[in-house]
Amino acid sequence: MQSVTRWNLVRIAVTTVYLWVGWVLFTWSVAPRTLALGLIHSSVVALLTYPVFVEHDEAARRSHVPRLQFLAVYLLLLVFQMYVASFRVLWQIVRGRINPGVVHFRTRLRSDIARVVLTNSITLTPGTITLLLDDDHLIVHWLDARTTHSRYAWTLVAQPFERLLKRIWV
Amino acid sequence: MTIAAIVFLGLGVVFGVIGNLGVLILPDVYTRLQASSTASTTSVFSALVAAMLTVGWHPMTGKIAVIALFFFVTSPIAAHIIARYAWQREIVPWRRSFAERRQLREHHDD
Amino acid sequence: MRKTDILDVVARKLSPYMFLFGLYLVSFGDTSPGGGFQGGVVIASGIILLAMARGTGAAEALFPASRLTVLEVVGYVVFLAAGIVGVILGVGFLGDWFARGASVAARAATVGDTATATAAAAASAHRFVFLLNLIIGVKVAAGVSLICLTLFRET
Amino acid sequence: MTELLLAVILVVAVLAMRAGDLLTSVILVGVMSLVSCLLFLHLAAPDVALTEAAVGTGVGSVVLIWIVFKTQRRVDRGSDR
Amino acid sequence: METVLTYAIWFFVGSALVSMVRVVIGPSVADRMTGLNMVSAQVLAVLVLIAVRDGRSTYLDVALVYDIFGFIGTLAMARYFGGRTT
Amino acid sequence: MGRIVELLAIAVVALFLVTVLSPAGTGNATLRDTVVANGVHDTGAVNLVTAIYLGYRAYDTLGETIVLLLAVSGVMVLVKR
Repeated sequence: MQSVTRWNLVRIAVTTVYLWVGWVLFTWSVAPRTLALGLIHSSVVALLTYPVFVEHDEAARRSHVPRLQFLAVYLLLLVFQMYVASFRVLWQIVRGRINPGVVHFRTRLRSDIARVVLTNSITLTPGTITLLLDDDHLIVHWLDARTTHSRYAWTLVAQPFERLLKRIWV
Repeated sequence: MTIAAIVFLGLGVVFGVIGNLGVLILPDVYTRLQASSTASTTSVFSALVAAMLTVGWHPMTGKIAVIALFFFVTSPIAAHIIARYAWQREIVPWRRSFAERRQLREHHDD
Repeated sequence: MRKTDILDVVARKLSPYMFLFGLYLVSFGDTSPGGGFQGGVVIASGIILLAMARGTGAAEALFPASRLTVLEVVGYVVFLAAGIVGVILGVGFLGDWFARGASVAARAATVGDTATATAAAAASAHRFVFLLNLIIGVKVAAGVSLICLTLFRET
Repeated sequence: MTELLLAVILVVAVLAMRAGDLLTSVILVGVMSLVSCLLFLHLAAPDVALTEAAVGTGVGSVVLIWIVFKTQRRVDRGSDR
Repeated sequence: METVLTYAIWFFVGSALVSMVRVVIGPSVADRMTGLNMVSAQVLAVLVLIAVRDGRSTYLDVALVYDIFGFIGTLAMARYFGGRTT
Repeated sequence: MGRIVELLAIAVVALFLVTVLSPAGTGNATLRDTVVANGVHDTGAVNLVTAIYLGYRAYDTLGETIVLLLAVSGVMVLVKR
């Protein structure tokens, strides 16, 4: 068997498993008919769309099998940070004391999905939204810009997330 | 369970009010997007969590969880897309004047 | 090394789930508010998402417009054929010809076992509705995505 | 609630007709379609709500956006960008 | 619990109405899109709360479709309003 | 003058919507009762809209698919030029 063929089979299998997990979560039933129907449907969809779900050069094992324990910790941290950030935005809006600014820094994460999750987390959490993600350059609008220095801004905005994300997805 | 649901609904109401207020009174697109993406997302997410707590262990739980997950992924991305649109259209961010900023910083240091 | 674009990654990871959800709506069309048309539009929205995020070229690499056209026309022909099969089997145009369950049910009804009869009839009818839903879903998905791909191709 | 939603739909539709800018009109039509989806669900018609959400909000606004994209932009009143 | 849910539904409907003010008055297109995004998010919450109040799990399909298409609408607007020369 | 006519038209539409769409009036319900009583048994679909759409009125659906086919071919002909 050619190695390309084997890699394609692995891609199809990975896509099928991910889609099937989504199906089971959504239908929330363990009736055998539903499960079988989900398996058929997810393999059909996987056959059609495996070239986009798993890119040809996206071969690192870690980017498909995240470390679940860190992921759970990360999600909890994210939701907690979201509430804290909302209270801070609330306070700033009520007081009317905002000092918006635009900062730029570079991220150190390597994989696509980790960068996207980082962007999402930055947009969700502490008074910041990502304006542009160009490869590893991030331009961030900050509601309470305490600095415009690139490295210091990275320390304040992105470092707590990156430390965990590096363990989850590389 | 019911108490927790009511608490989450209350949080949702508070953040909804603040998000609307922010979107109405803040000065420019980016700051309004801040209010929208942070406060409003938190508000709707709280409502979804409250719904999940209300139904308990039920076929609806999985569907609401999927909706919450989907919302959690797409809402920041929609905000990012709008912000990128504004940034690429060269809408200049609003800033405080230099004197006001210095005053603000001195106030911070106190 | 590719460059990371957030929209690209999101479209790649999210559109298969949209296809799956569309198939869910199509296949549970008889018990949930979905159905062929709605599920088909949701499937088409996955293709639209791909076309928006990565350009129509990338979407057409996966779903070529020629194949979608064929699917659209063949869907119509298959729907017609599903009706004509009913005529041939003697249950009328677009009648419920699925399985031999119907005749079995009729025979059981004469004996007096109405419960089995209704159950068998309902099961076969259920499968027939599922088949029609599937055909309509595929056809609508092909049609709507074809419209949007054609509109956005040159821009 | 039905009357409130109907009034909102009517007001938004009139605003969409009277808007000076076509982009504004498209966005207002999107809002109208969102609210009417809510109205249909409130009237216990999930089928119609689903179709409205799918066709009115999604494909309909995509086609409208294509149409606006194909036209020359002309702004009546002083809205920028 | 039902009364609480009903009040919450009313609150979110009113909140969506307030967000529409931003859609109507917003000076730039990006402002209007922000308002549209907020309206769609809040109506999503209303749909889920109605489904929970009535105990109909099929209403949740509507909510998910709604979520998908709100996202696609925003995406299409941002993608194709941006490319024009004013 | 134009403004007044416009307002009048809107008021008439609002009155129409409120009177027709108000849930109080049900009208003749024989067909509805028949479908509700026999739909599930006849077509095997729990969702009664699907029961009508694909069971009682499948011929109608065939026509709708022709409409979609025509729409697609119209768009392709118009845009390709």
